[in-house]
Amino acid sequence: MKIREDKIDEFALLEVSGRVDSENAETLRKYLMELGGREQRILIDCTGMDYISSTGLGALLMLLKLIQKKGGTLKLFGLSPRIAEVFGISGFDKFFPIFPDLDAARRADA
Amino acid sequence: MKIREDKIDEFALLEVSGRVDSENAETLRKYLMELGGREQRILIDCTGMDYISSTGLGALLMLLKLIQKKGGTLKLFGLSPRIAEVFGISGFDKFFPIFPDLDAARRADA
Amino acid sequence: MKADETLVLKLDNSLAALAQLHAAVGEFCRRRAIHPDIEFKIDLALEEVFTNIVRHGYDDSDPHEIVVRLHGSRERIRIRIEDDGRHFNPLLAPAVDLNAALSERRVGGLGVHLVRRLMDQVRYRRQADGNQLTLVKRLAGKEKLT
Amino acid sequence: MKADETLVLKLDNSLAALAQLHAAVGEFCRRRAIHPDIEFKIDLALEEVFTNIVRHGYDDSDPHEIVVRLHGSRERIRIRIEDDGRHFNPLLAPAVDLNAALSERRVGGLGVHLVRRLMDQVRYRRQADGNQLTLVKRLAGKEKLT
Ligand SMILES: Nc1ncnc2c1ncn2[C@@H]1O[C@H](COP(=O)(O)OP(=O)(O)O)[C@@H](O)[C@H]1O
Ligand SMILES: Nc1ncnc2c1ncn2[C@@H]1O[C@H](COP(=O)(O)OP(=O)(O)O)[C@@H](O)[C@H]1O
Repeated sequence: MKIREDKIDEFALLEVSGRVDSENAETLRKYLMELGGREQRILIDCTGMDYISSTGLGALLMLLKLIQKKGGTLKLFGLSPRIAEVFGISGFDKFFPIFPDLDAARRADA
Repeated sequence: MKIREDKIDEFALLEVSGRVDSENAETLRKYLMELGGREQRILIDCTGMDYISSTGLGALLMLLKLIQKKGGTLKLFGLSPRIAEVFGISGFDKFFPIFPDLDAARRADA
Repeated sequence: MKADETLVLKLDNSLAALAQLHAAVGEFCRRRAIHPDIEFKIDLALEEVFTNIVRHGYDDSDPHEIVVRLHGSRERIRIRIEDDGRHFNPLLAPAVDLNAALSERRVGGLGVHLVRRLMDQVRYRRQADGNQLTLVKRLAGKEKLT
Repeated sequence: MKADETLVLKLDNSLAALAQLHAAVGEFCRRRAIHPDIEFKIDLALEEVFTNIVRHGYDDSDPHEIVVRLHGSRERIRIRIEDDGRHFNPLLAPAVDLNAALSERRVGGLGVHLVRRLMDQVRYRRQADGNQLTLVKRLAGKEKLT
């Protein structure tokens, strides 16, 4: 797993790539909590995400809850069909605003 | 671009990966025409497809027309969000049955 | 088509063994020319089962062995996981309520749900000294087993 | 943030030059830390324009030079393509009918449509001896230019 942070427009842009498994999801969770604490508008780029298991999904859900409580925005984009299917099976697709790519994510109102 | 053919259940399974550009789309077109001539039920695995331009899209449309004329089946799966967006912009998403992954594609009626 | 084949893995009850599990599944699937979409699902289901045993299976802090058997045939992959932890039948675990609102969804509790949805069949057998869980993923044929 | 930068490419009117075009766009975008989603769209739009010039622009079989200028600023990438081929304004090309039935859709005729949809702005200038097409892709800011 690799995490890389950038800025675009008024968003914090977080790229999470590689394998997010139960061994490294704790690293992701800590990063997301810290990010959620200081940022109000967040985009997560999942283009390079090859794999995610339930612990990583849980970390994302925790961030979403945190951001919504703050009245902020969290959007995901670039989910491969496999990752999108895992989101679907988990019922997460109705909680997270999911977009095909960066342009679509940053331009959408939400 | 790489083309690889396999069999699964009653389907011919064609994996098209890498970059499909106007330079190599002619190779794809020839392959698809030959495939469409001899097969009735075809799955195309786009998981590894990084790029496709209009000439490649045209080759796929040609195959779809051929297969539908024969009363056969053509299904695509594994489109990355970028590729899916190109299909969407082209209006091809309403012509091609598109599935997230192999399991979904082979099990769906069509 | 490849002959039947069984691969036996003996793993420590530690999340550090996940890398080993993943590598073995990858090799097994590539050798048998299993489609990467199927490998992805096997990989994920197996991680969920394994992680649950490591996290929830034991009261002590002793080392334990978790045995994973991958059996490949033309028609299916069968995965059998045996542990000597606390008795737990995931088929009896309460289902995730996919209609719940965000505020009602807890962080966690997805593992068993994913396993059931990713595999074609899940069987549980209670053993004197632990659990045996069998996962089946079909490689050929349409029907979803249950 | 990176300083403004212009890259000029002089290409043969041959599909074989696509590899060179693609490599140059890739390098330019990586050097400027352009997001791969944006690179993908620039790559695709530019291929469509270039391929059209090669395929439809010339009556003769003489070699011609097609000049592509990539200009990067903080706010946008501007791509200017100049050729000495037949006059053609893609902004006047008939739109693709996305509601047409499959039987009415022809194989081809998508290139110009893709360019217009992938870019934020497309401008055409007829020149004495050819065409100048300018594509703009915004890097920052919400609004879709037109
Ligand atoms: N191998 C196991 N042994 C004992 N209890 C288990 C085991 N696997 C799962 N459980 C129980 O089932 C619950 C649900 O598991 P799961 O769906 O994987 O979610 P999570 O592990 O995130 O809580 C766990 O919280 C745990 O109480
Ligand atoms: N550079 C050009 N010079 C002349 N004619 C062009 C040029 N680009 C496009 N055209 C014309 O516009 C039509 C539509 O182009 P396009 O949408 O790219 O589809 P296609 O090239 O597949 O036909 C072409 O068929 C051609 O007649």
